[in-house]
Amino acid sequence: MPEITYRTALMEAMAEEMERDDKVMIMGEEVAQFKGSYKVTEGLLEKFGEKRVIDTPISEAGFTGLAIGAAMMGLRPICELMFWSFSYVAFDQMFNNAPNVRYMSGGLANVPLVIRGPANGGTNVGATHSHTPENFAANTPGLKVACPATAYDAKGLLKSAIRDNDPVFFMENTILYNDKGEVPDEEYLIPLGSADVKREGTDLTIVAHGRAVITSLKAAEILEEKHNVHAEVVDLRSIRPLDEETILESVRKTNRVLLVEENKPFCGVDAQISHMIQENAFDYLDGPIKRLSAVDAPAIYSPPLEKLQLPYPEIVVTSALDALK
Amino acid sequence: MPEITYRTALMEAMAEEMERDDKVMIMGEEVAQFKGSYKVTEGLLEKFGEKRVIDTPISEAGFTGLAIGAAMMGLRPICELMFWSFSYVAFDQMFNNAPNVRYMSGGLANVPLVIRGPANGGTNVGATHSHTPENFAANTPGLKVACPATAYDAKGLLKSAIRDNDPVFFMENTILYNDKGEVPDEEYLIPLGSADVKREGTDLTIVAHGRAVITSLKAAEILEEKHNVHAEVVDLRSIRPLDEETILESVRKTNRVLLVEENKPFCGVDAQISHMIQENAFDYLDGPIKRLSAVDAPAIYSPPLEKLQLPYPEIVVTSALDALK
Amino acid sequence: MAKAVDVNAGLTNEQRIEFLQTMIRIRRFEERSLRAYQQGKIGGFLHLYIGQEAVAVGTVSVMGEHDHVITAYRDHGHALAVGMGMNECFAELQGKYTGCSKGKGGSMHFFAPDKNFWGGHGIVAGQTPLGAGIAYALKYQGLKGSCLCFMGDGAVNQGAYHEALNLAGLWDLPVVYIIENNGYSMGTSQERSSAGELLAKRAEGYHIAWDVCDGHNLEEVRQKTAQAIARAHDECKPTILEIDTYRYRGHSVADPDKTYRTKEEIAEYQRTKDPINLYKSQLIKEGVLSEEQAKEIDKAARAEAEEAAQFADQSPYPPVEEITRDVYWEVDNPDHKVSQGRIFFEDPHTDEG
Amino acid sequence: MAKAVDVNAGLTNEQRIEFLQTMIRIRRFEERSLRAYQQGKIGGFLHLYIGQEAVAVGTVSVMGEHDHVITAYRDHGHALAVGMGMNECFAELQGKYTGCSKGKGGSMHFFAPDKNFWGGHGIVAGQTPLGAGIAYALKYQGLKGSCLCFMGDGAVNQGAYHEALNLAGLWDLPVVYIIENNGYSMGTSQERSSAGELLAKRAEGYHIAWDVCDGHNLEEVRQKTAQAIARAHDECKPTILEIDTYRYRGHSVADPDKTYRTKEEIAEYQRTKDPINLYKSQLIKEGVLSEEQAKEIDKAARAEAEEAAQFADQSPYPPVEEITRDVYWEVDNPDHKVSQGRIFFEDPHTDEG
Ligand SMILES: Cc1ncc(C[n+]2csc(CCOP(=O)(O)OP(=O)(O)O)c2C)c(N)n1
Ligand SMILES: Cc1ncc(C[n+]2csc(CCOP(=O)(O)OP(=O)(O)O)c2C)c(N)n1
Ligand SMILES: [Mg+2]
Ligand SMILES: [Mg+2]
Repeated sequence: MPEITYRTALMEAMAEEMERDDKVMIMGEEVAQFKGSYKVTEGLLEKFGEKRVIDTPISEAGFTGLAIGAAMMGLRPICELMFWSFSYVAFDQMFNNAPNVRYMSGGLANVPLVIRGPANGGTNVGATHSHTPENFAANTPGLKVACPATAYDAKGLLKSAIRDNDPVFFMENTILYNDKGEVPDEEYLIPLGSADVKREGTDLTIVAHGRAVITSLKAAEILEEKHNVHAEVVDLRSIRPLDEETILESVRKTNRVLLVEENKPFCGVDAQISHMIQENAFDYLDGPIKRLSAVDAPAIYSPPLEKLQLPYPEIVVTSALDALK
Repeated sequence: MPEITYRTALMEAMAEEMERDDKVMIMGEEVAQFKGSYKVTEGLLEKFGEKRVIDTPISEAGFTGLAIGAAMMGLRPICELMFWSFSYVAFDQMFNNAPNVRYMSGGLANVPLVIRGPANGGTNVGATHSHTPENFAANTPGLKVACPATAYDAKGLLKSAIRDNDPVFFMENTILYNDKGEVPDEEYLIPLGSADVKREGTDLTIVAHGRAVITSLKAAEILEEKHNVHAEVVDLRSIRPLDEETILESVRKTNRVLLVEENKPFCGVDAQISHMIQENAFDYLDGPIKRLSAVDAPAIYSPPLEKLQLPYPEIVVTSALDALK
Repeated sequence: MAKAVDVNAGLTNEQRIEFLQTMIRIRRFEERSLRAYQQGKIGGFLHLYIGQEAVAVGTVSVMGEHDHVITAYRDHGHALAVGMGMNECFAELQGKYTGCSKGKGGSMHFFAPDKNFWGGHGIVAGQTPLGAGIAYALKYQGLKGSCLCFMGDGAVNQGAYHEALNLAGLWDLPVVYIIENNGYSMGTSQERSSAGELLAKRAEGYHIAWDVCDGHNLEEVRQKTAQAIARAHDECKPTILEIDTYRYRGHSVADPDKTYRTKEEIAEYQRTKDPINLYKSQLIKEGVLSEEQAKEIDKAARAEAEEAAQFADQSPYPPVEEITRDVYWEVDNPDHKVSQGRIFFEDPHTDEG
Repeated sequence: MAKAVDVNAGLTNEQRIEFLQTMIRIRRFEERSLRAYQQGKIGGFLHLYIGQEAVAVGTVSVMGEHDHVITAYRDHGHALAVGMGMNECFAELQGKYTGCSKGKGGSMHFFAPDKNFWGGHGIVAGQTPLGAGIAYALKYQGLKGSCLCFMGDGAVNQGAYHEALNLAGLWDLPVVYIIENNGYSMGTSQERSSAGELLAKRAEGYHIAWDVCDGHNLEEVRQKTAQAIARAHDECKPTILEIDTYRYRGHSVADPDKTYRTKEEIAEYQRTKDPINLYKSQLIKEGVLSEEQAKEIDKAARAEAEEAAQFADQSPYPPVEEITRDVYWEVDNPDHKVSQGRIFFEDPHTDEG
């Protein structure tokens, strides 16, 4: 299979879906002439023209709201946010209008919309630019959320998201854009709501999403090599819908759990996963479910410290050993 | 002790603090001439004049941001939101600027700010007007969050919030505004971060905040009368800071837990409380922690259905019995 | 400059009578709904349109096949004007299953996409970017259409509106922002909420055409709206149209309406500017309508409203399962379900049994 | 209309030379920081101000005791102009503990409240309501002051700015919005992002005074800013001042700067409009400064920047405990702690041992 980057995988997903359906178009800041701030949309302007690849002013509330209106009329817009942190200036459009229009109209209006872009810390851009609101989205009925960790998943999930008739918030990671992975030439889709066991193991279940999956896989290697611990790594891939069964199956096998995420801990996604596991697999747990999240403070700028603020392989290992106690 | 309403308790807290410190002022939509949409600020304009009680245009991002700037300069603004749902149009100011200014300046700038207003469903105002974002606030380091359930707590907590040097998000409930409770004539403060055992019991711990406390207390009565179950009801009062010790103490005594909240379940405050309990009191749990939240859908308008969407005493009873299985 | 022909010149008597009739139907509907509210049959808010009827009826009456409407929470007038039935509207007010939104949206959230009516929206100015988006979709699809996006005078100070205006001006979107200026946002007069004088004039900052209009005069509303729609159709350009109007009732039914305006002010408007009276008198004076006919129209409107109230009363509430329907398209269309996993995270009702 | 006296008339030679010197210091600081970035010593973004120096220096030079500054992420120029030291600024760029914000804010978040400098803010237009709030606090306290709130040309299309403008116009706030119009927001030219032409002219919609200004001419910047500040001081009224300027470098250092403007355009600006060259030539022509002195100033600025780079290199990073400091006032001031309970919810570093 050819190896392509996570970035190219995303671009291909959009290109293929735009090819397939001329109702799909993409808008956002710098997505056209500039080829995307992170070059994810590179080549799309040339391929699909100005009508379908549109540079916007710095008006996130304006253009995401516009996309909701256009989606109600049957278009299938993809909005790129330069950072998911900027969803905060568009919050009402994204977290109030997008999820509720279908409901309040008794099902008469739909919002087939994808909003995508990077949601991550770790690149020294400071507190206001490092938000990861997948928990806010997952808390909001009417929205769906996906957080791919690999090129393969990125492409397959984004294609599903674009075809989905509900609003899907798609959260990428700037640190992963250059990561390469195998992606088949043939078309494929990965349904939202199917977790993926990225590594099998017997001693401990590590649940993660987004870049935390990559970190956890590295930790699993260290655990195996240095501590003879066989960790299973479950990648959620999408947060809502959530593949509870795959998580529980793993927990029933390993009886020990560590949840890893890059978000702040209080009411993060893993708080919910923790509750779900203890409620559904209480008798299978040999010890408390442990969590490792970003250190609970705004994202610090100082580069060496920000590294320590987010989960890194060694601290995942420490936490995993703690979960095994 | 005199009995006053939750509404009057809030008004008195503001009046006393405005009396005490002329840096305290209040702004919001309809807070002055109209006396507040829910009449919480009634009388303040007459007492403190136009300079300190200010009607704003419908510009939540504008006036909360303005308040942040004024707070950096040493004022101590109280902003009233007509509904906490409208924080969504001011989200970046409230959830990005307010919590991060202190951090990003290395402690050089502070934001002594209170933002208050009702955050609740249950009044048939529909999906866009019924948000309860205490979990979003608690997820955000730099912010504090309080959700009082009684007149006594409302007054004591709000006075503390106004004196706090950090931004405090204060979430009230329109359904409680008319509830009366005993409030002493003498001044008192309730520190943020101290939960309150509102009813003692031995068989089960019910943890709740806001109006869910009142619902849970009613349920506890039914449990006692009809099922001979002695439930202890812990009122969180503030979510961040969180009084973990009082919760854990209760759990160690009862060994069974039901968490009740009016928010949507996924990544709600109770997801976090659940994780915290199982991590810290794993060996004390005789069965899985159970949760009861709003039914996971946008707030429905239809009045009789909205009643069923939120926790009500009978369903709390059912859930409590389930937690005892 | 786009020019519309005189849209009132060729009107038949029947058409003119129908405009009057629609205004009267709106008013009777709302008066009846006020009673239902007072009887405790309607929850939450009820924002009455009484006094503003010429705006909805006048604007909507010049719409064509590809012209669309979106509005705020004060939406009953627009709903009836686009042709929604009183029954489905009244039932919606009472949260009944037979309501236009199945009782899920309530007063603020009437919808009828089949009539190009995209709701009723409760967040002030929240619908303004959506309006731009509807216009965007029309343009994208190469249709000669427009979106009439209604809003209040208080809504002009929301950030979303500003962003939408810039997009409309920059991208030449066929959207018409119609500011229904009734002088107040809740208890705040325009002077106390908006810097500057004419709200529509802010359009100049975005190179958008603008106009003002007497909202008590139905035929003027028609003419100015037709001009804006012509600009949208012929030049694919936006307009801001500020229409002066007045509401007689409080902001919502719960508003005691005592702190911010005088009884005399309201009475003066009712006496001299009532859009229904003005148009009725005009039609009578011009010999289009007789006093007798006018009474008949009124009587029929009252009866229709009464019937709608009965219909609402007799309709069932939605079944409890409706709480989790209409959240996700694929849940409601299980044959087309494409995702897996758990979509809803808690449902106490299933635990109940 | 507020009138300011000619603020340039009474300038001493020393003062004029100091303005030039500050501009040169800013440029050398930034050139040196670019090198540090290329050496991998600076993380995240680095938005250079090179080409725009006359704006920060000119505006700040007319500030008095109660005049304050708040700006966006392109903040190095303003920081040095208000008198912050190169050391604390350079250290901040490198995330060092000796930085002005202890290394926690980075390039976009310089702060010096003791110099009336309220930051460095990363969210486009996010600082614009804060600027109104600073002005509000001055007025509330009865001080004759103002807030200069800087922003880019791309920021005018954010909702928060619009809301702030309306508040400023409605409440007569002594705020001066200074749009540093460098023609581009990232790769988007003004024509592609803003409807309308003069950005400042949108002020009229809010009854706010406005002006435009040549930002390559330091003394004109001083004069026009002084007029706006006088309006704030004497009439307690806001102003929008649009200052034409140009950045030579990419949006941030990582911007390859190839898709949206030509090399020739940049070269032309450098050749004919460079604010430092223009002012230097003027001072030399007017006999205020010699070529020799100019060289000395430049040399000293380079040396100062180099020293600051060394200082930054040699400074320590913050200790790891700093991650959870400066989040809550009361955590940092335990003697004044008023609340109880748990404030931080997880700290893997304490679990580590
Ligand atoms: C963002 C937001 N803020 C506040 C409200 C509460 N609110 C509902 S209607 C209204 C007044 C709006 O006045 P106007 O725009 O003039 O419309 P009118 O009610 O006069 O039709 C307010 C403040 C809201 N719904 N949304
Ligand atoms: C709300 C928001 N959207 C997008 C960005 C990303 N961004 C940072 S700077 C910038 C361009 C701003 O241009 P302008 O206002 O002209 O200022 P300049 O960079 O020219 O100084 C963009 C889009 C942001 N920081 N905040
Ligand atoms: Mg109004
Ligand atoms: Mg610019």
